[in-house]
This record gives sequence, C-alpha cells and structure tokens, in this order.
Amino acid sequence: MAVMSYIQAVTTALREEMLRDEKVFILGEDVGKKGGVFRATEGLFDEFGEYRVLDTPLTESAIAGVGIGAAMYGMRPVAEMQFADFIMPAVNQIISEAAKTRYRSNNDWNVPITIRAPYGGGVHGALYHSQSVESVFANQPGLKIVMPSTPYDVKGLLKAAIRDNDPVLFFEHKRAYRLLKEDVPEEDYVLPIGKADVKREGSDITVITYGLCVHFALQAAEKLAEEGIDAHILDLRTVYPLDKAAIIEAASKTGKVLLITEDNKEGSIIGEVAAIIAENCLFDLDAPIMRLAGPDVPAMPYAPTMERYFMVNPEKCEKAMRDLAEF
Amino acid sequence: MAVMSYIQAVTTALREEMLRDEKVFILGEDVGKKGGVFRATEGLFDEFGEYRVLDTPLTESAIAGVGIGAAMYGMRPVAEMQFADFIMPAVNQIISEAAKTRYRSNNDWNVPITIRAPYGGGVHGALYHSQSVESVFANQPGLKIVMPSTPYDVKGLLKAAIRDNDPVLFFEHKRAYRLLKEDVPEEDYVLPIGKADVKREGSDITVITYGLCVHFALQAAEKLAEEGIDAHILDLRTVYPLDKAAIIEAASKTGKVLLITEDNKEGSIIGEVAAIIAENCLFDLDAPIMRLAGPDVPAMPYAPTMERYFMVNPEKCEKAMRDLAEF
Amino acid sequence: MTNRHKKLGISDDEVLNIYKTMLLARKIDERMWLLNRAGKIPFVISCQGQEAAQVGASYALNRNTDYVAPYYRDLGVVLSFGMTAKEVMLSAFAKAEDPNSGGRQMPGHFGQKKNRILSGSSPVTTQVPHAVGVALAARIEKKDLVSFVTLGEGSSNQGDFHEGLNFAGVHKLPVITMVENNQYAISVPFDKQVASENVSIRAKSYGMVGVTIDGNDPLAIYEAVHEARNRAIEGEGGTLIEAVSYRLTAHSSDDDDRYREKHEVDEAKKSDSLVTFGNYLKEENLLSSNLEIEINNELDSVVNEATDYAENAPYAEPEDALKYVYEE
Amino acid sequence: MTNRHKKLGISDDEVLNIYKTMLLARKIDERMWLLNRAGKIPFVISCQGQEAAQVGASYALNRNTDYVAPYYRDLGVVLSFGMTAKEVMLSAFAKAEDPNSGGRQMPGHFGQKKNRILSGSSPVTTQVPHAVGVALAARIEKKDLVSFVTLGEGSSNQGDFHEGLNFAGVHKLPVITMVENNQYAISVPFDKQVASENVSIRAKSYGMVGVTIDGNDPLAIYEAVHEARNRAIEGEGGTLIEAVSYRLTAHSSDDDDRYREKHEVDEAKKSDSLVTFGNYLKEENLLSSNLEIEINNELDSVVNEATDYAENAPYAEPEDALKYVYEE
Ligand SMILES: Cc1ncc(C[n+]2csc(CCOP(=O)(O)OP(=O)(O)O)c2C)c(N)n1
Ligand SMILES: Cc1ncc(C[n+]2csc(CCOP(=O)(O)OP(=O)(O)O)c2C)c(N)n1
Ligand SMILES: [Mg+2]
Ligand SMILES: [Mg+2]
Repeated sequence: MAVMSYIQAVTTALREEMLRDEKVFILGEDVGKKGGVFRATEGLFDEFGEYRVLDTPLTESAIAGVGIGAAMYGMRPVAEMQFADFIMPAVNQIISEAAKTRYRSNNDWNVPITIRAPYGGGVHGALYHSQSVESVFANQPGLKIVMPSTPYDVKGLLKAAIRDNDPVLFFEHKRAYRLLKEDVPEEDYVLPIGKADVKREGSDITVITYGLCVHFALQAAEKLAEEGIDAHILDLRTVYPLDKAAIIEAASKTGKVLLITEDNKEGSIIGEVAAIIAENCLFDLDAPIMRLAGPDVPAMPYAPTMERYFMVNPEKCEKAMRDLAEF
Repeated sequence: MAVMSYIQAVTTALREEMLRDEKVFILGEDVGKKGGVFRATEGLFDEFGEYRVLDTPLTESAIAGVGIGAAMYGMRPVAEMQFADFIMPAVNQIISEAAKTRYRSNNDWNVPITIRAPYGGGVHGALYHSQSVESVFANQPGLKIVMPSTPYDVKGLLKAAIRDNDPVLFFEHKRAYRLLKEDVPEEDYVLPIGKADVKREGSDITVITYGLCVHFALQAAEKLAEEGIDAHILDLRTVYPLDKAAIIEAASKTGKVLLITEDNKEGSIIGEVAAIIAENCLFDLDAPIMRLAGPDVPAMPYAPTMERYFMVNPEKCEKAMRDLAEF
Repeated sequence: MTNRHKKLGISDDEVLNIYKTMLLARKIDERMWLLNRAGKIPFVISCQGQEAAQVGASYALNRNTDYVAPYYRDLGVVLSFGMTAKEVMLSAFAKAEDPNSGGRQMPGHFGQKKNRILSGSSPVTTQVPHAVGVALAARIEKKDLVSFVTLGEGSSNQGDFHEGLNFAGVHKLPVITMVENNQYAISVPFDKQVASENVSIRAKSYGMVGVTIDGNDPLAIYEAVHEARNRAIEGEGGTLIEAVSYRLTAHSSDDDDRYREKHEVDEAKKSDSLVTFGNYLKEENLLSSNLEIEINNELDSVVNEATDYAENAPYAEPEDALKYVYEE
Repeated sequence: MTNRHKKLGISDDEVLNIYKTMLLARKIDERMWLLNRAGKIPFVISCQGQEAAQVGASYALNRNTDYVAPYYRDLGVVLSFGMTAKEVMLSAFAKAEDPNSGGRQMPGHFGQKKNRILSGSSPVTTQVPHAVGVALAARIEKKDLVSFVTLGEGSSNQGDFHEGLNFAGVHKLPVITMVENNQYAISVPFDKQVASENVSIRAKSYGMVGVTIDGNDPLAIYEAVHEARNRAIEGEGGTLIEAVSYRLTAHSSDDDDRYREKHEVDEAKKSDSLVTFGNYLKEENLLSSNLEIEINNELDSVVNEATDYAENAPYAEPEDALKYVYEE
C-alpha cells in the first residue's frame, strides 16, 4: 500500500499499463515534454520516449481520430483531452466513429481507445474549464463512461479502461486531483467497468451520485449520522451504461432516494437514474425522488460568488439529505 | 387554409419569414440551386438569390460557426444540417458558442440562429441517416430544441424559432416530410416555444412523446378507444427545456404514464421526463412509469428486418398502452 | 520502344488486371443501378468515372500489407484489395452475410478486416485521421507499410482533413491521401466548394508533396502513388494526390442531377477511362476483340452469380440488431 | 526624406498613440501578474511580446466600423478598439461591472458589443468562423467594413481554421485573419505543431493572399493590415497574416515554463517591441526622455486607478448566476 493522490493514481495506472503492454501509448496536448498541464503524465516522456507519450498538435478531433485509427490497427491509445470542455471538437469522432465501429462492422473491427479528460468545477476555471460533459455522450451505445471518485477506484478503473476492447471515456475530477488521497495497493488490480459501488451502507435514505459529489455526500453522511440519520451511498462509477441492478437495489433498500450531480440538472445522468427507479421500483418508494444538481445555466461562472452558488458542496448535500430523511 | 405536407410547412415558414424580414437568410449544403436534398428550400434560391439561400462548402462546423457570427452581427440565419446525424462536427460551435454567448457576455451579445436538421428513421437510412440526436444537446442551457409533430406545428414553431432571439435547434422528422398532411392556415401565426401541447384528451392513461411517435400514439389511441381505453396524449413539442408544468399536469391527470421516444432508451429525453414526474407527482401515480424506446444499440440498421425491429411503430405503442391500462 | 506500363514496371498481365478490375467495378455499379430502378435495392452510390484512379492507385500499393480507408465511391479500391463481387452484392442487398456490416450499413460503407479495409461511416472525412492513426501505429511498430485514404474534393474542406494531414505532416507519417475530385459535391460545383485553385496545393499546408493527376489515366495515378509510397517508406512522409475526373452518374440513387447540364456530362463521358484505357490496351495489342468479349462474358457471369447469390441470401434476424454493441 | 510611419500615412500623433497603447497593454499585463502573484486574482494570460502586432494591426483597421474577434492574448487589440484599462481590470478581478462578462469568464475572454468586439470563449479557433460570419453579413448588407480575427499558431491547426478560411475564400469575404505566431502552444513548439514551413503559406489553400511579417514591428504589421483592408473593401477577399514574435511570459499564471530554455527567452527579449519601437520613436525625435517619463507616469496612474477601482468594486450577487440564460 502507498498513500496516493487521485492524480498519482492516474499516473501510476498509465505507467503500469505501459510497462505491461507495449501497445499502450499516450497522445494529447502537452502530455509529453511538459507532462500534462495537470502533470498526469509526469515522467512518462522521459521513461518511454516521444512515440509512446506523444505531444500532438492542438487538434482534438485529430487526437481522437488518430487514436481511433491506431486502435483499429491494434494499438491501445490513451488520448488526453486537456480539459473535458475541449472534447467538443472531437464529438463527431467519438460518437460517429469510436462508438459505432464494432456495431457497424458487425463485430469485424473494434476500437480499444481510452479517452481521458479532467472535468468539473470549483477551481476558478469559469465557464470553459469547469464543465461536466458526460451527458453529451450518455446516450451513445458503444461507449462506456467511467467517472471515478477515489484514488483506489482511479487506478483499478483506468487499468480496466485501457484493457477494455471498446472505447471508454474516462473523466477525472480536476479538483479531486490533489484534494483526495488514500491508500492504494501497489499490486496490479482492475475494477469492473459497468458496476456501481456502495461507498457507505445505511438504512434511512439512499444517495446515488458519482465523482467528487461522492465525497460531499460522505461528509454530509458523517454529520447526519450524529443526528441519527443513516445514509446509504451508491457511487455509480460508470455513468453509461448504468448499473441498473445496483440502482434498483440501492433505491429499494431505503425507499427514499436523493440523486446528486455537479452537472446542470435538466438532462443530466441522474435523470436517467430517476427513470430507472420510477420504472422498476416505484412502489418501494416512500418519498418523491429528490435531485440535487447545478442550476440550469450554461456553465459555472468565474466570480467566486457565482461559482459557489453553482457548485454542489457538503452543506447543500447535508440539507438535501436531511430534508429527504424528514420527508 | 391549405392542405400542406410537413415539408411544405417548412418551406412555407421559411419563405414567409424571408419575405417578412430581410435579415433572415438560409445557409447549408445543397440548399441553394438544388433546393435541398429533401427539397425543403425548393424555389427559394430563384426567389431570393444566392446570398439569401447560400450553398456552403461541405463543412458543418463552419455552417454553424459562420451562422453564429452572422447572428451576432444581427442577421437571422437559418442553417441547415443535411441530416441530423451530420450535426456532430458542429457540436463545439453549438454547445460552446451558440448556447453560451448570451450568458458569457452577461447579456451583451446574443445569437438568434435557427439550426434545422432532418432526423429520425424508418426510411432505410441506416446508421447514419436515421438517428435521433436531441439528447446530445438536451443538457445545454442556452439552447432550445424544438421537434414538431404536425405540419401545423411546423409552420408556427419554425416561425417562432426564426424570430427567437436565442439559438434554436429545429429537428424535423424526415419520414414525416411527405407522410403527414393537414390543413394549415395561410395566415401568419406563431406557436410558443417551450410549451407542450395536448394532442388528445383522455382519462385512462397518459402518453407523453414527441415527433413522429405522436402519430403512432394517436393511431394506437384510436384503436384502443374501441376497447374502451381512453388515452391522454401530450406532445412535448419543445424537448429542451421541457415544459414541466404540462408534464406534471398530464401525468397527474391519469396516474398512469407511458413515455415514448424513437431514440435509444438510455439517456434519452424521456428519462428526464420520468425524473420530473418522479420528483413532482410521484404520489399521483398508480403504475410505474413505463418507457417505450429504441433499443440501446448505436443506431438503426439498414436491413429491413433489423430496422423494423428498432423502430417504434403503432403496434408497439398499442401494446405498451394496453399493458399500462391493464396494470 | 517500351510502352507506358512497362516503363512503370507493370507487366502485361498486371495491366490487364487493372483493366479487368476497373471493368468489374463498372459492371457491378451498373447492375446496382438496375437493381435499384427495379425496386430491388433501396440505394446505390456510384464509382462511375473514378475507377481508373481507384484501381490505378490500389495496384501501386502493397495489397498484402498496406491499409486502406476508402470512401463510399471506392468500389475499385476494395475490389483491388480483395473484396469479391459477391461480397459487394451482399452489401447492396443488405444481407446477413455481407462482410462489410452484416447488412447494417448502406452500400458503399466498406470495411473488411482481413483485407485491411478500415470500416467507414457516412459522415465524410472522418477516415482521414483514422488513416493517419494507422500510419502512426506503423511508425511506432516500425512496420514497412503505408496507409491510403481517399475522399471527395468537397470533403477536403472538412476540419478533419486539415487536422489529419497536419498531424501526418508534423510526424512525416506514411500516409497517402487521394482526393477524388469529381467536380461536384452533390449539387455544389468545385468553385463554390474549394477556395484554392486546386486541391493538391493544400499539401503545402502540411509540408507534403502534392500533385494533381488526370484521374482517368490509371497509369498516371499508378505512377504518382508508386512514388508516394516509396517516399513514405523512406520516411519522407505523406503525399496528397488529387485525381481529377468527373462524376458520371447522379450523386446517388436519391439525387436527380438537375443542377448540371446534360452536355457537361456527355462531354465528360468522352474521357471515360473504361473507353480510353481500353483503347490504350488495344493499341498495345493487349486487348483483342476476342479477349474483350471473353473478359466481358467472364465478368458478366461473375456479376450475375453475385447478384443471384445475394438476392437469395437471408437477411439478419430482427434481434440480430441487438448484437455487437460491445465485446461479447 | 520621410520616415517609415509618414510613408504609411500615419501622423506623428497617431504613431505615438500606437506606442502608448502598446505600453498600456504591457503595463496592465505586468500589473496583472503582480496581482496574481500577490494572490489577488486567480489567473492571468499575457499579451507580452505580441503588443506590436496587436496594436499595429488595430490601428490599420477602421476602429469605428470594423468588427474584431480577438483571442485571449489580444489586450492590445481591445484597448485599441475602445476598451478601457478599468474595464480590463474589472474583468481581471471578476467583478460585476466587467463589460466583457460581468465576472463570469476568466480574464482574456474579451467581448464588448458597443466596440464591436465579439464575445469569445476558451475553446480555441471557434472565433474564426464567427469573423467569417460577420464578413458574410457585411456582404449581404453591402456594408463597407471588414472583420478581423486573431489566433495563435497552434490554433491554426484546428478544423475551424480550415473550414472558416475556406468559406471566406470561396466567397471572397472581407475578413482579415492574423495568426500571432509566438513559437509555442503552451509547451509544444512550432515544429511539433504546424507541419508547413510557416503559417501564411496556408493562405494558398484558401485562395487568399498570405504574408509573414515581423510581429515586433508595428509599422510592418500596420502596412500589411492596411493593404489587406483595402483589398477586402475592394471585394478581393481575405488575407492571412502571420505575425511572428515570441511569447515573453509563461503560457499563463498556471504554467511553469520549464519546457524551454531561459536563454531562448532572453534572446527574444532583445527584440521586445516596446524597446525597439521606443527606440524608433526616439530616433525620429518623437519620444524625448521627458515625454517618455510623462507617458509612463500617465499610464501608471491609469493602471493604478483601474486597479483600485476594480479591486474595490463588488462581485455579482450569487443568484446573478441565474441570469441571462435566455432573453429575459
Ligand atoms: C459530415 C457530412 N455532411 C454531409 C454529408 C452528406 N453528403 C454525402 S456525400 C456529400 C457530398 C460529398 O462530396 P465530395 O466530397 O466531393 O465527394 P463525392 O460524392 O463528389 O465523391 C454530402 C454533402 C455527409 N455524408 N457527411
Ligand atoms: C479546443 C481547445 N483545446 C485546448 C485548449 C487549451 N489551450 C489553451 S491555449 C492553448 C495553446 C494555444 O497555442 P497557440 O494557438 O499557439 O496560442 P498562444 O497561446 O501561443 O498565443 C491550449 C492548448 C483550448 N483552449 N481549446
Ligand atoms: Mg466530389
Ligand atoms: Mg502560440
């Protein structure tokens, strides 16, 4: 075991996979000589050389598209989008190509690419360095979207993503990078993509969330425990396709469900979670399904007043959880 | 009144708006001399000249981006994406620019652009000429997404979109183009964007849907009426932002709700509709919220066997509605 | 006196194979139009007018090692790379056995892994970065192969063209890009589409060699691709080739073609490569009347058999629509 | 003997204004770094090294009619087009009164309708099609104006550059594109970024005039933009100008700059336009020591006042985050 930050878990997973499999290579903007603007690829350029940690031109569609071509050839590219907000020029390559190649070729070709991108707010990143972009891709069969919440999950899930024979979008919360630290095994391990994870067992209310909000919810849960409110917390981990069985189980367990996302509310991942619950275990519910999310404005502002207003935080979680428990 | 097909309603609305306001102009691939691959702009090139019905190079990002620039200047561009499937290269311009310009400039600039695109399947269009793409954009505050189901609605809503001072995505069902005909007033009228519309009053079950599926549901409702099942049908018309009040009212009215979309199920618009209901009127429900949608595969295949398997149709609607009524 | 093909190192047999492959492409294409007009297949999109470029280029590649990322008109490329007439017809009829997509995609959406034909989609130009990715992989793996990608001149305005070729140019990757300039992108003619005087001049933006070639001359194309391949293998990077010809049919079976004048099409037909290249072979005494009849008969029966087989082959089962979303 | 600026039709007053605007940009920029290092503002991204190109270009435009779509380093452009130091500082401090965004966007995200400065975002190069759209509108409305758009050399590889300039080229629209080639895109140097020998050669892809100019020489840039504007107004279409200089600071306050050698930066500082252009004015006897001190004092107090005002100005209310999603 070693204490590792969330971003160290990223670097460790990348390095171990590159050592394990020669076909794994990294491409993206500033990932090489600089080691990434967040230093996720620090040291890898020196260790593995230019063609395994390739500084690309400033062209997201080509980063994705060249990665897809290399993956079709048989490589295992790990493409970095410098910020999730800048994945937009690559949407055509991701949705029209990566997601559909296996299906359209009737299983002849496949695209084992991993696309990493830092997402999320609370870092004074303003409108274009703070967004959650998962819902743009969360209606595209053929894709998997992983959004880990802890260093341990990062290491196991990033390795799983790289070994996956289908395209995986891997979104890392940039505020978690240095904020979150925990013991992470030094051995090789993978965690299953497509499976949610219970982060806290509880019996009074169920919170379903993912990413940094898992921590906000856990912090709130500790406080509420003092008041005798016992929260069950399910971390989705993979937000597309969703782990329906785990969602149904967690919702049914307490009958009171709060869904949390940092994304704008309307059209976010948690809408689909609500739909799954309403479809499958409506009669187990003792309260309306509550949602806590960002407001429906284009993205979070830079000014600290407005940024704080937008962001989910432990206090907002605590209030929503208490309201639900008291329903 | 004149009997008009769905696509004639498109052409009529475009022409009337161009006559009414000199700032309105059309740009897109093959919209000029050819009059559009579906003939939506037929005759307009001859009537208004090249610079009001502009054949652009084959570049969706530029079509959107140039349109946005012209709109910021003060024009009212109507951009055509030849097929909704080909809007993907323009996602960055639409999501990062059109949607966010008013907000990011603190109300200084705005982007009154309309982006039209034919969507939907059942036309042997295969994977890339059949998709529903609305969910890619349905989490982007600043955008409005209109998906009309009838010629009457097309004319009133397309005019409203063109006059709207914010960006509107206007998705037209390509199978509806020549299939649907009805009386449409020859006078000028607009319909409100953001408002759902009750297409059939009923008391036993509520169906909430949009686009071509409205017709499938209406056909099914007529059959079921013979069996004594009386369906209430709400046409969303604007799928983003949703008309929450209308959804809550329609769901509460019968307590039994079926949501229908032609899109892949997971992550589609109707997930959000379910979430709104589960959040606001859960205790009015007498049955789980049912969903009828396309399967979660990348897009509908070309072969008629598989295409039929994918598509929603009146029979599938009828069965789902009967199941719900009998719950 | 050596003739043109010998100078290029092409044997008499090989040059006849080029002709036969062009002719087979034409015959399959014509048959598909007939089937479409008879209501038997819903859609066709043509190679007619571009066979010379497609087959000439393919024969200059190593058809056992190189990768191709063709676009929807490239029937000549995929036939050269090993796809059979039967396989093409299975795709036209959207039958389960179609190796391109199992009947999932429209005809013209090629893909066949065993022949290193990358699977393609409908949105134009996405294949350019893919081909660059294959070339990058070849560089990383130190393999002596090139990737070959084609697209239309209209498509050369898409962002993916620029981003893909610039990426290849920065790293001098072994990718050959052939723009099949058939003068139109559906209804929009060259000058409303492409702002430069020609497409090949765009090579300068990518530090590449660029050449404009008569797309009706398979030997000229062969030569250009052959040289491009040598440069690529020598580590000198990619080449942008513009093959100029004319689209002899409407854009597709859904297009009515009214936006251009009949006499323009008639004029273009005079340079139809099937005729002009046939004449070359006749002048070189490689294509006697007898041989011509023989070849036509042979190819007609290939097309007939392929059609019959494909017409009678089964569709995929409805529920097959659920297969292969992810690895199974 | 006339001097350089007179030859270009620039008066003595005007040339001094160019210098003053460059110097103001520099001073604001330097102040923002100090404020950042003092923990008072979270972010700064610099114009340093690019002031000459920005101000020289702007002064060659019609600053009462033309539209600009600047990128994040273009402090020199927006100051030339009428944004005040106070307004810039309000943006640096993210205060409610900031005319660019009301404190919603990071500094460097310019926009001000009354001065025809298009609102910009962070994803690079999206502004190129916008500027083309303005030029198209000018064409449709038969207005004698041009649009002017800038971006970095790294950004010239994005698809939107290609699509935008091709669109402008096809229709010969009055748009002037200036690529500010400062040799780096964050850490990636020119040769790993741009495959062509220089950026201006890309003009050939768009049927445009392309020129590469010393970006440290405001008069050379003025001349190029002046000519470009004349061509544009005459209906001869757009121009692609590459202004070559060097990024004198790190990419932004979040960047540590370790990927380049100190001596390279030191070398570049020798051509710093504030020094070299100042020397020109001194040689021309337009900038006496006294005047220099006077100007510096004047601008320092402008910057001081702007800073004080902005620092003390209020933030937007938290709930203001909900405003202006749609028309209200
Ligand atoms: C991204 C995208 N936009 C639009 C289309 C519709 N479309 C199909 S082919 C075509 C014209 C292509 O022209 P060109 O590149 O010259 O190729 P050609 O068909 O002439 O060979 C268009 C507009 C598409 N397939 N993809
Ligand atoms: C689409 C997109 N991708 C990535 C980024 C992150 N980013 C900001 S500036 C920059 C480098 C830009 O380089 P260049 O165009 O040369 O401009 P310069 O900063 O050197 O003036 C990058 C990669 C971005 N803003 N937008
Ligand atoms: Mg063409
Ligand atoms: Mg730069």
